[in-house]
This record gives sequence, C-alpha cells and structure tokens, in this order.
Amino acid sequence: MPPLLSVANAEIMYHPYILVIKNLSLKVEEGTITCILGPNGAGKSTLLKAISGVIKYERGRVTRGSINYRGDDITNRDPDEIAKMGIIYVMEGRRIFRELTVKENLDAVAYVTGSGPDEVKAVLDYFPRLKERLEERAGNLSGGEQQMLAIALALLHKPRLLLLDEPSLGLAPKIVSLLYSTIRQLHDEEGITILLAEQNARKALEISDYGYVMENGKIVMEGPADVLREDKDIKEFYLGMGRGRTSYRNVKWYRRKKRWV
Amino acid sequence: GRGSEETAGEEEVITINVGLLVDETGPTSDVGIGYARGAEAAFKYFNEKGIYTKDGVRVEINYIKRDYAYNPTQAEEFYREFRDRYNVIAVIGWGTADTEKLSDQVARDKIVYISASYSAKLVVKPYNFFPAPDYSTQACAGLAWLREEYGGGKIALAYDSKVAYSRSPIPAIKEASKILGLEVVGDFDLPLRASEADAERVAREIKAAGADFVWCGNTISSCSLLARALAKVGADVVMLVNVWGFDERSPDLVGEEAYGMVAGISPFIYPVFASGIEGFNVIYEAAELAGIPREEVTLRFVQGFVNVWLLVKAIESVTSEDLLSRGGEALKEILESQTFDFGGITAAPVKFQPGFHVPYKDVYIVMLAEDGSLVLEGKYSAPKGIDCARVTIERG
Amino acid sequence: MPAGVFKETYEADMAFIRYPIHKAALIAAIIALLAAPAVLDRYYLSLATTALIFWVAVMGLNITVGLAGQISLAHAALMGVGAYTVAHAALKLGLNAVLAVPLAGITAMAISVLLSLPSFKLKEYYLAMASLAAQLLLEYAFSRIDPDQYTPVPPEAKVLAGVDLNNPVNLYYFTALVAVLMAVIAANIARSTYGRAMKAVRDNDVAASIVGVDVPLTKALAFAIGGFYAGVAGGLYAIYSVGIGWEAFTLIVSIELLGMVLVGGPGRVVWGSLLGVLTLRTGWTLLESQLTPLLSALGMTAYASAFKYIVLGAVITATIILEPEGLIAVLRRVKEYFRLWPYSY
Amino acid sequence: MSLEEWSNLVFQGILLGVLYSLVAMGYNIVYRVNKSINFAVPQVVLLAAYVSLIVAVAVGSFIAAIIAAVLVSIAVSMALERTVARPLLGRPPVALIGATLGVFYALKGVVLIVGGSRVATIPIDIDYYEVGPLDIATNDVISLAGALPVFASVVILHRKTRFGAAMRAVAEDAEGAAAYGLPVKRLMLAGWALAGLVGGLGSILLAIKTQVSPELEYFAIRALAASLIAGLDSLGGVIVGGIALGLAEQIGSKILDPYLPGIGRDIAFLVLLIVLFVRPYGLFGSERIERV
Amino acid sequence: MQNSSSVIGEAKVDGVWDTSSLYMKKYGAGERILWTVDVTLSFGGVRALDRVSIVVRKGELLGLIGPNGAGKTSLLNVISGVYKPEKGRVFFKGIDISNLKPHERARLGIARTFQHGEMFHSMTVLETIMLRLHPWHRGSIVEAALWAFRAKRWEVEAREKAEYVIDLLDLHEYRHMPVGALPPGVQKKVDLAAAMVQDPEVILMDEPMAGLSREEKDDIVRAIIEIRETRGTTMVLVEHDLEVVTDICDRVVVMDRGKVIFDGPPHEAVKDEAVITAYIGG
Ligand SMILES: Nc1ncnc2c1ncn2[C@@H]1O[C@H](COP(=O)(O)OP(=O)(O)OP(=O)(O)O)[C@@H](O)[C@H]1O
Ligand SMILES: Nc1ncnc2c1ncn2[C@@H]1O[C@H](COP(=O)(O)OP(=O)(O)OP(=O)(O)O)[C@@H](O)[C@H]1O
Ligand SMILES: [Mg+2]
Ligand SMILES: [Mg+2]
Repeated sequence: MPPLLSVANAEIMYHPYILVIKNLSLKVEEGTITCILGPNGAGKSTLLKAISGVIKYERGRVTRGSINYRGDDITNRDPDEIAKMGIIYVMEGRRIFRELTVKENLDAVAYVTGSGPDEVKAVLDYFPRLKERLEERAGNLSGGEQQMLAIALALLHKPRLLLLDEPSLGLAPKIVSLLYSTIRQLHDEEGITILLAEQNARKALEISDYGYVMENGKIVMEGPADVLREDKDIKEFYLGMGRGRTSYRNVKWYRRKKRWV
Repeated sequence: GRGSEETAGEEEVITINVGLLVDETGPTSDVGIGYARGAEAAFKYFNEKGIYTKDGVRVEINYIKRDYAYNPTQAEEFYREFRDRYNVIAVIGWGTADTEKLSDQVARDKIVYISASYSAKLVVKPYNFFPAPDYSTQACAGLAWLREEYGGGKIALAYDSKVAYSRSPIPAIKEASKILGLEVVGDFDLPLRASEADAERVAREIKAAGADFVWCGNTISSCSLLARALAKVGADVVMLVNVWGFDERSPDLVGEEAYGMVAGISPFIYPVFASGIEGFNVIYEAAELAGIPREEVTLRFVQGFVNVWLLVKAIESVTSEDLLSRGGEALKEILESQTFDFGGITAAPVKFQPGFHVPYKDVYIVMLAEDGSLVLEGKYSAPKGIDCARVTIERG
Repeated sequence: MPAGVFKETYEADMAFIRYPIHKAALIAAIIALLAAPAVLDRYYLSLATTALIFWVAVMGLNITVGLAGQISLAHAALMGVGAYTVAHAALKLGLNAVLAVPLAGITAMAISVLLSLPSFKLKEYYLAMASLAAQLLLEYAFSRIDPDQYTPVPPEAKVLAGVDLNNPVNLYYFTALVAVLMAVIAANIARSTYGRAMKAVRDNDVAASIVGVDVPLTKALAFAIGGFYAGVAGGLYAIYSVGIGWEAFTLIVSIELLGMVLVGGPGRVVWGSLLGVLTLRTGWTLLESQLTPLLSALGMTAYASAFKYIVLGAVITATIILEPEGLIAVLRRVKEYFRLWPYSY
Repeated sequence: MSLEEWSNLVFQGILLGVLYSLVAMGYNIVYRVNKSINFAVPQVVLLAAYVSLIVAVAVGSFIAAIIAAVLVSIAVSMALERTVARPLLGRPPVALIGATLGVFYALKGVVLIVGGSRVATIPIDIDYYEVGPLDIATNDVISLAGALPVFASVVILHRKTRFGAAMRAVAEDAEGAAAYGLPVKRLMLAGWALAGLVGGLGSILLAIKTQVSPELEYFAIRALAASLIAGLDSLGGVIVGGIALGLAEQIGSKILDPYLPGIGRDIAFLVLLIVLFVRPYGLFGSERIERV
Repeated sequence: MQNSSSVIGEAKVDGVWDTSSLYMKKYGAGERILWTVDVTLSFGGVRALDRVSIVVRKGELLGLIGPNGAGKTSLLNVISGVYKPEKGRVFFKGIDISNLKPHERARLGIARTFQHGEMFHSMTVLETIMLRLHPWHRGSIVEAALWAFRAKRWEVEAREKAEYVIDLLDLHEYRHMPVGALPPGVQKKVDLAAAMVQDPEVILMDEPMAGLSREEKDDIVRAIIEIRETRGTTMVLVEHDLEVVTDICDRVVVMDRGKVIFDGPPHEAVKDEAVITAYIGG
C-alpha cells in the first residue's frame, strides 16, 4: 500500500531566494504517528507549511520535487483545497483567533466545514475545559486552553492527517502531558494519522511510531521511534542524556560539537 | 520665446507665447472646463484666421496651457514656468485668489494678465484686465434690477465667507443696498461645498429672517442647492445669483419647484439669446473649426473666448516692433487707450481707463421663468450714486 | 595593500564618512549644489529650490512616520503653520522673513507637539484619522485667518544683511544651506540614541517602555522634530512664494508628502526623502511639461491633469506594494549589484 | 427658533446621518475582513455616482442608475482587493494607508475623466410633502427606504452567521485562517464586494439626496470619521455614529455659525477628536489585546 | 481587606504563601532586592494575580514557574510597570517603585527579556542592544543632532558596551542584521544580550528558552551562568522546562491561578503535592 503522504526530493524556498529545504524526502504511513525532530530553524515548520499549502501566505513555494497525498499531487495547492482533502495544519504558537470568542472561533471554522451542532459538541467532548469558556475571548484563554482550541478547530474538519507543529511550545509540563494523551487518544479513537514536529524530543518519541531528524533543511537520520530513542547521538543531543543525564549546571564545562552533516 | 522670428514661406511671422491657466480638475472645474474650451477654441481660430499687427505682420500665438486645479500655489508654479521658461507676454488666467495673488508680480514682470476673475481689487492693478465689470459693479447692477422690478425689500446674503470670490462683492452690496432702499437682513454662510442639509438649514434661516430677496455669491453647485431648498421650505423669495452661480444648467439643477424664483447676472449675453448678435458669428465659426457643436457653446465658453479675443484685439492694434521690443507693456498701453467692440456680446463696448480697469457698468439679467425657460430680462446698470468697485477696494 | 577598508575604532566605524567613496560622493554633491545656478536657467533653478524646500518637509515627516512609526496626515497643515508664521511675522510685526524662519519652525513644533497628544493613546488607523482631523481643522483655521486666500510676504522683508532673497540665485543658496543643515541634523538624530528609541517605539511601544524608553516623550519628540521641519519648510516656502494661500497646505498635499516618504524610503530619513521628492514632485513636474503638449497633440488636453493623479497614485501604490522599503532599496540593490559586478550571485 | 425649524433640522440631521452610516459601514466591513481602512472609498463613491448619472441620462431609468452605481462600486472594490489588499496582507497599517491613499489619488484622475467634475442631478421627480412640522421630499423617503434594510441585513449577516465569524477570523489572521482551511481569498473578496455594495448604494442615495458633484468625496471622508467614532470593528455602532455625526453637524452648524462661519463640514472632525480622546477605540469598538 | 496587608512582612497566610513574611522568618532582613506585596491584578473577569507577594534575594537565581495563565508574565509586567495592579506594591532596593513608569524602573536597574522573542523586528542586532542603554544616555537632542560633545562620546561608549555583550553571546555575524530576520534561537540570545548590556541589578527573563533545542538551551544557560559568575546579577527566570529550572535555580516560586502556591528549593518543589497537581502532573 502506498503511504498516506510522501514528500519526494522537495526543495522549498521563501521569497526571494531563501532556500530552506533541500532535496528532502519523507513518508507518513496511514494510521501512524510520525515525528520530525530538529533544532531551531531546521525547517520543520517550513515543511509542514509546504505540505498544507499555507506557505503561500509567506511567499514561499515548493520549487522542486513533489508532495503526494493518497496518490494525488498536492504540491503548491491552495491551503483550503488541501484542507478539504483532509490535511489540517495546526500552526506553531497557538494560532487561534484571539479577538474572537471561543464560540466564534468554532463558528468561523464551521463555516467552511459545515459542521452541525452535534459535530461541534463531539469535538468539544475531547476538551471539556473549552466547553466552560465558550463566551470567553480566545486571547484570554491560558496557553494550554489555546492549544486545545487550536486542535479542536482542526478536528472540525474530521481530518485524516493532522500536522502538529510544536504543540508543547511554551506549555507547562502538566499541560504537555495532558495534550499528548489527548493526541494519543485522537489517534487511537478517531484513527487520525499524525505528523508531529517537535523540539520536545522525549515526549514526541514517546508517542511516535516513526521519527525523522532534520537539520539545516535535510533529513539526517530516520527510523522507528524505539530505535531512535536508543540512539547515542539522539540521546545526547536531543534528550540531553549523555552518560546519564547531563545537568545544565555543568553546561559551562562542555561544549559539544556534533553534526551529522 | 518672445520675439523669435521665423519665415514661413514668404510671410514673416512673429511667434509670441501666451500662458493659459485653467481649472479643469479642481473645485471650479464644472465651469472651468467650458471656459478652457472657449479659450482654446479662440486661440486656434484666430491663429488659423491670421492675426496681424497694426503694421500688417502676422502673429502666431503659441499658448501654453496648464491646469492648476484652482490651487493658487500651483498657479504660482505655473506662472513661473510661463515666465521663466516660455517668456510669455500675456497670460489668460482664471480664479480670484490666484489672480489677486499674482497681480503685483505680473506688474513687476510686465505681463498682461486677463483672467476670469472679475474681482474689484484687480481693477486698480496695472496689468490686470477683464472684458467685464467687476463683481461688485455687476452685483450693484443686479440690485438695481431687483429694485426696479420688485421695489424695495429685505435681502439676505448667502456666500462662503472663506472664499475670495464669494466674499468679493459683499461690501459693495451692503453699501449699494442702502442707496437703493434695500434692507440687508443678514450674512448667511453657505459653504461652497454645501450639502443639501446645509442648504436647507440656510434656507430656513433665510425664511425665518423674512427676506424677500436672496443674493447667492457662490458657484453653481451650492447656489442651485440653495434655490432648491428655498423652494422646499416654501420661502417666497427671488434669488439673484452671481455670474458663476447661474447658467444654462440651472433649470435642471434647481428643480421645477424653484422655477420663477431665480435670476442670474451676466456681463455677456447667453448663447441662447444669440440670434441677431453678430459677435456670435465669430464664436460659432470658431466652435465649428474646433469641432465643437453649437449646443456646447455655453456661457462659460463665451467667457473664455472673449478673454482671448480681447488679447487678440490688443495685438492687432499694436505695431510689430512694439510687440517685439516691449511685449506686455505695449499691450497694456493699447488696452488702456482703445475701445474694443465684441459685436454685441458684452453688455457694452470695452474701454479701460488707465489705472482703473472697469470697462463698462452694465450687465444682463437672465431669469429662470415659471416654465423652466431662460428669459432675458434686459440690460441693467449699476446705480449712479455709488462706485461699487471703489467701495470694495476700500473696504475689502 | 589591504584587501578592504578596516576600522580601528568604533568611533571611526560610526562616523558619517566611513569610506573614501562617501567622501567622493559628498564632494561631488557639494559641487553640484554650488554650481547649480551657473548651469540651470531660472525655471529649473526654481524647481531645484522647491525640491529643496520639500526635501526639508519630507525629512521631517520621515522622522515622524518612518522612524517613529507615528502616522501623520497633518504635515501639510504644519507647513502651513510655518508659512503663516513667517508671513504674519513679516506683515504684522515687521520681522525679517529670514529671521522668522526659526520662529516658524518653533511654532509648528509647538502645534505638532499638541498633535502628538492623541498618539499617546491612539495607534495606526485611529492615529491616522486623528491627524487627518487635525489637518482639516487647521485648514479651517487657515481659511479663517486668510479668507482672501492670499497672504504675501513683503519683498522688503526678504532682505537680510544686504542679501536679497528676492533674487532667485540668492534664494537658492539660502534654501540649499538650510536644507543641507537640516539633512545633517536629521541623519544625526536618526543614528543617535533618540533615533533608536524612535525605531523601538515604532516596532513595539509597550516593549520599548519596558526596556527604558520614555514612550510618550519619544513620540512627542518625533512629532516635535517633524513639526519643526515642516515649519521651517513652510517658512522657506513663504519666502519663495509671492504669497501663500491655504490651498497650498491641504489634505491632498499631506497625502502627497506621505506618499513621498513611503515611495522614497520610510525610515531612510535623508536620502529616502530626497528620492521621494525627486520622484513625486520634481520628476512629475518635468514629466508633466513634456506630457501636456503631447496629450494636447492627441486632442486629450482635458485629461492632462487627470493623468497626473493616475500616474502619481499608481506610482505610490505600486512602490508600496512592490518595494516595502521604498525606491532607496532599489537603488541599494543596484549599487550592490555593481559592487559585486561582474560576480552576480 | 421655531419648533418647525428645529424638528426639520433634526430630521435632516438624522437623514444625513443615515447616509453617513451607510458609507461608513463600507469602511467597517473592509476593516472586519482585512484589518485595513480603504482610504480610496471617497473616490469610489464619486465614481459610482458619476457612472450612475451617465447611465441615468443615457438609459433614462432610475433603477438602471442604481444598478450601475452598485455594480461599479462592487467591481472597483473587488479589483482593489485583488490588486492592493491581497499583496499587502501582513504588512503594517502604514503600508495599507499609503497604498489606498495612492489609489485615492489615482482614482481621482479616473473620476475626472469619467465625470469631469460635473455638477448635475439624477433626473427623478421630486415632490414635497408636509408631515406635521416636517417638510419631506421624495428623495428623503428614498434615502431612508434604501438604507435601513441594507443596514439590517448586513448587521445580521455579520453578527448572526458563521460567515461573519469567518470574515473576522480572516481579518485577524489570514495565514492562520488558511491553515484551518478557510477560503481566505474568497472571503476577503466577498467582504470587499459587500463593502462595495454598501458604498455604491450609499453613493447613489447621496446623489439622489443632493447632487452628483465632487463634494461627495468630502462626504465620504466625513463618513470615515463616523466610522471611527463608532469604532472600526463595530457594525451596529456605525448607525449610532453616523446619526450622531449628522445631528452634530446640523445642530453644531446652527449654533456655531455666527461665531465660526462655515465650520459645518469640520464639526465631524472635532467630534472625532473628542471621541478618540475619551475612547481611543471609538464608542463601540473593542480594545485590541496587546501583550508582551 | 485588613489594613495589615500593606505592612511588609506581616501579611497573613490564609492558605496562600506569603513569601515576604516567610522570607523574614527564613532569611532575616536586609538581603532582599526586589519584592512585591499583595499584588492583585484582573483583566475583566480574569484574576491574573491574586495578592501575590514574592521576594527576590540579592544575587540569587529565582525560578518562577507555574501552569499557563498562572500569571507569571503578568507578574513580570507588574514589576516592569506595564500593568498597574489594582492593589499591592512593588519594592526595589528598599524603595517603593509602584508609581514609577516602566522606563524609570528600567533605569533603576531592572532589565527584562520577552516571552515572544523579537520585539523590535526591524532594528539591527547592534541597534537593539544599544537601545537598551537609552535610559542612561547623555547629551541633549541638540548635541545628538550635531553629533558632538557628550552625545558623541556617549554613543562611542555605548557601542563599546554593546560589543562586549556581542562577544559574550557570540553574535558577531549578526551584528548588522535586522532582528526579525534571525532564527528564533538567535533572537532569544539577542534579547538576553540586550538585557545584559544594561548591566542591571535584576534581570527578569520570560521563557528565554521556549522553543529552543537542547543545544541552544545550553548556550543560553551558559550565558546566564557566565553573567552570574562575573557580575553577580540577580535573576528571575520564568521557564517551563523543569530540568533547566531544577538544575540552575537557587530557589523556585510556583504560581497557580494568580496565587503563589510554593516557595522553596527546587528539589522540594518537584516533590510538593500542590505543585505536582497544579503544574507537573502525575
Ligand atoms: N516566511 C519566511 N521567510 C523567509 N525565511 C523564513 C520564513 N520562515 C522561516 N524562514 C527561515 O527558514 C528557516 C527554517 O525555519 P522554520 O521555521 O521552518 O524552522 P523550524 O525547524 O520550524 O524551527 P523552530 O523550531 O524554531 O520552529 C529559518 O532559517 C528561518 O529563518
Ligand atoms: N493584556 C491582557 N488582557 C487580558 N487578559 C490578560 C492580559 N494579559 C494576561 N491576561 C490573562 O491573565 C492571565 C495570566 O496570564 P499570564 O500571561 O501572566 O500567564 P503566564 O503565567 O505568563 O502564562 P504562560 O506560561 O502561558 O506564559 C491569563 O488568564 C491571561 O489570559
Ligand atoms: Mg517551527
Ligand atoms: Mg507568560
């Protein structure tokens, strides 16, 4: 069976000539959770934006290679078209509509999905906290609630493939745990395939089936999550565990030089 | 530039530069476009027909047209261009503010300036001319008509107090009213850019003041709104409108209800009354040459045409040597020494006194009749006992 | 031979003239400025003079809008304040017009500081509209004090210490002197800590206050400087003109001035402003005098001025869309291209 | 002053205000979908008025004139969305202000070519009626009858429907909205088209109420003041803002004229300044959440 | 409210940790540099801060943690002077700064980094850093306009100071680049460098490591430790990465829903029942 999503030899650029992704290939199998790890500026968000088509709004485009979804070429299509096909991108930094109330946020997205009240309610069932704050302006929600709302909005689309961009960014550990169990739950109960970009390698690898490591716009390593978890370099550079955990207090005494490149 | 001589075939031709300053895009362009067309048609026509100096040398007028959008500052910029770049000896100008502003400068530069502003302040400026009485004298003549036609009564003055053109005749009107036995019941500020609500408010105030007559000193937009509003509020008045506030379009603009209430002043006869006026043969010929149909020859067209015509007549009375060596100065002397006749178009022949350029004191009054047609009431003259232009110059 | 020019001290690195090319350019510019009257005839000289006057005005607006991010649509009115100050000082107080120019700057500055009050609370569109309101109210005030639409500066007030500014060449030199001085001041302010504070306020005023910028003071300062420049420009204009009228300072002029800032290069106070003036004012005037006869020949004389609006408006809009940093950025790219030539990327 | 004079003054003020509100609503709709003010509106209004005049004279049908005005306004508005607003997405307000002012300038030229700054009236028959102390003309009735249903439907569309929420979402964050699959381009275009419709209608009603003349431009600028008095993101408030302004202008002129002749058209801006000092986001506008 | 609450050190406990009184008991008087007393702040219906009293000791690195929306940023904003609390006071070095404007507080020596990276996106790195010296600038606007006298000397001095921190955080290559064009990791470094150039007595850091990779976090931590060792600067660190907090902080204050729920050493915090329920999770 072909993978749900495959990116083949993609090159991605921002206007005018900022080359961010060079010759990158990756696959997401139906029904899995796949994660992309990588440091800041590696190009994780860029990749997800390109898949979802949102990159157009930042004057970027796929200049070479192709992105295929269930056999269709979706390279450089409009985001609303791609959304209709079942790929929803939950952007980095809790991009919800802050000046609208929670309810209006849901309404706005329901305008395009055409979800009925039952469907909205079904989505809210995953996020009981949101139900209590429907009339609150979204900007006043706590960070966790905002992230929940962001995912809830995506769920209105009944997506097949959910692209999550650093969902744990700036969230408290407890919320992160809650969030990850919700993601897991969505995956298990709704059968949604998930592509996850994360800095928080530990959490990401915990729930993923497969992982890619990206640096400087290239995939430098890939493999099943449990294999990656045990990898020496991953342990040291992404999980912060050399021989045992290295304390930040000692950070002055070592300066690691790594790079697969 | 001035004095550039050339030989076209065997004939010697002098080319002179003349500036044409018009408003085709600014706040007065609704009348400015017609004026500009008239002036241009005149230039083309006379050039085509041949302008010859007194001593028989052909003169070709090269006119440089600029649209200054009724912005006096812009007018100054263009004036500099006319003067410094083209060495013009005369300018056909337009508005009151810009003409007044440039009047001292043109005197220093010795450039004849014939404009469409009939402001009284200009009649004492040595290089400013126009073939019509000044606004004040015109208004006084209009008042004389009111007096003669309707007897005495109360008059309300509606005008925009921050626009030079509108303000110009007010002191003279107030003075002349006393002599004619009219009572001024008040000044009512009607913006040049009035909305209908403004006009209605002013109309109610005028009605409340019990006026029998209204002077509207603005341009056609606000004056016709005022007429309409006066009719709407049921004021029983006769409205007398300054030259730029009333013309062939007024019947449409004021609306049926105001028919029979409005009259306009004009120093030139309207083209609708052209039959039998020989001067119009020239104008119609020129219009034909310029490809302009007769129905588009309006009062504004005539105003533009006559201004250029006056210049042409002056050139025709000067010697080629004078024209070449003394340019504007020579034209000024001619203008101040001769009588110019426009075949019955102007209310009287044009004759300027040196130092006091009021060429005649008569105007035509045109009434908008009950049936919506324009009726020529006749020719009226400013009252004898008062020099309206001087009143304005001294008080304004 | 060194492979490039290296700076030994920070002072040298921060200096105005850093590279030999700067020095050469500066000398060339000064010579051009000085020689202009010898080369240009009277008409072009007066174009140059107005360009310099508008340069001063646009530099001021560029400080308010470009550097400090405080949108102002009242700049023309502030020029008017300066112009009327000079005219009335000369007419009523018998002051010499040249001496009244600093006074014009200060008066406009005072009014501008008043106009800055809304900026303490308002942002963006609301601020733009507040300034538009101020512009129209000032226009009204002008029309009251100048109902004849004409206030002259008497020629005898334009003579100072034997120098007669009624003479276009003298006037040109005087204007050039003032403009260059104002340009140097603008450049210095832009690179000083005050300039940085303004930029910070432009980018994020809440954050600016946290890092230690007195935000209201900085906004007021930006308006004050902008107003001062406008006032001086207006004052110069009053001297240049045979008489001022309030139509010279209407909303449409404010829009044009803002257009010059945005087209030239917002935040690029000196050269961006100059480029804006040269494009939208001088350039247009020159083009217009070519275009008008051409259009007349085509029988479209009535459209000549309509084209002015269409062309200028299109230039403003297109530049803003295509080149956020203004035409100066285009110039820089061209320069960069030639610097690297023949090795383009 | 008599009761009759006062009541007519107030009536005309309200009528004027209703027309202000209509044009102001055009600004606010654009703001709600694009977070920008379209400073070109005054010229669009003028253009629509001239085109409708031309059509009215040529076709002789009043309905055709209305349709022409609305169509022109919608078309120009949509064209502006495509060519100006969309490329400027995400740029700071000063860019939008500058660009739409540039369009203002350019359209002024177009208007001059189309209309030649003529002064004329749309040819309809006007009758006068007396209702109690009020003098009412046919054109007064037309403006009220034309404006009120439009208000109601626009407000309902925005407040009560998902379409309205989606528009606001797009205004706040176009990229984010695109990520959630909202048809951003279509929504924006729809928003501008709606604004064009309201503006075009405002334009023809104004033309009927007064004249077709370049002064309509200033009317639309004053309507922008009404829009800010209400608050740029408020729709219902626009009606209050517009009427307040219309009344302030009429009553203010009446009272102030002896002291400040001709202040009338600038009263709008005095009121605006006062309102903004007291409530920086307008009477009904909501404050922006700003955080560091 | 009883009147006692305004007296430092005597506020009552009633279920809420009152750190100022606790502090007196624990550490004695004299060492504290920055403290708040009963700060209360609401936004509409949301109570962002509810009688918060915290104390920062001179020279310590205080971790401020808590779930999202607990009020950490709000507290920093109250200390910086962006928000005016409805009740309560803020003290710095013994004086009441509650009524000072934000920029005046910066001048006193309170520096700040921002939660959302770049704040001055169009300014270059060098400008961003030199901007922070603005409160101490010398030379009037006239001197600046002429680029002469005090203003010129001061600019050169400021540049030297800026170059020092550019060195420290290894930002050379970015010196003349606009901050907005830099990757987020570098932006955070710039922000920290900018705060450091003020040579403040206290630096308030709002999630300086959010969204950074382990390696980049190392860089920031290294800078923090370096500053502490060389200058002994007092620091308040808001951070969600518990590892960082437990590794480098001397003490942590935990907030939840606008209240302080714990104050003590990091290793105790992670075991505290209330902290686990509210923040860390089971
Ligand atoms: N809109 C844009 N225009 C130009 N360059 C961009 C744009 N967005 C990102 N970049 C650049 O592309 C590179 C990759 O950025 P991207 O956001 O994809 O990285 P990332 O892996 O998601 O990092 P992070 O962990 O910070 O989210 C960076 O160098 C960034 O500066
Ligand atoms: N400007 C504001 N307007 C309205 N509400 C606000 C504002 N600032 C903060 N809040 C609210 O105050 C509460 C505390 O917010 P704050 O940002 O201080 O939390 P935090 O602890 O910093 O959270 P995080 O870890 O997500 O940064 C939240 O409920 C937030 O929504
Ligand atoms: Mg990312
Ligand atoms: Mg926070």
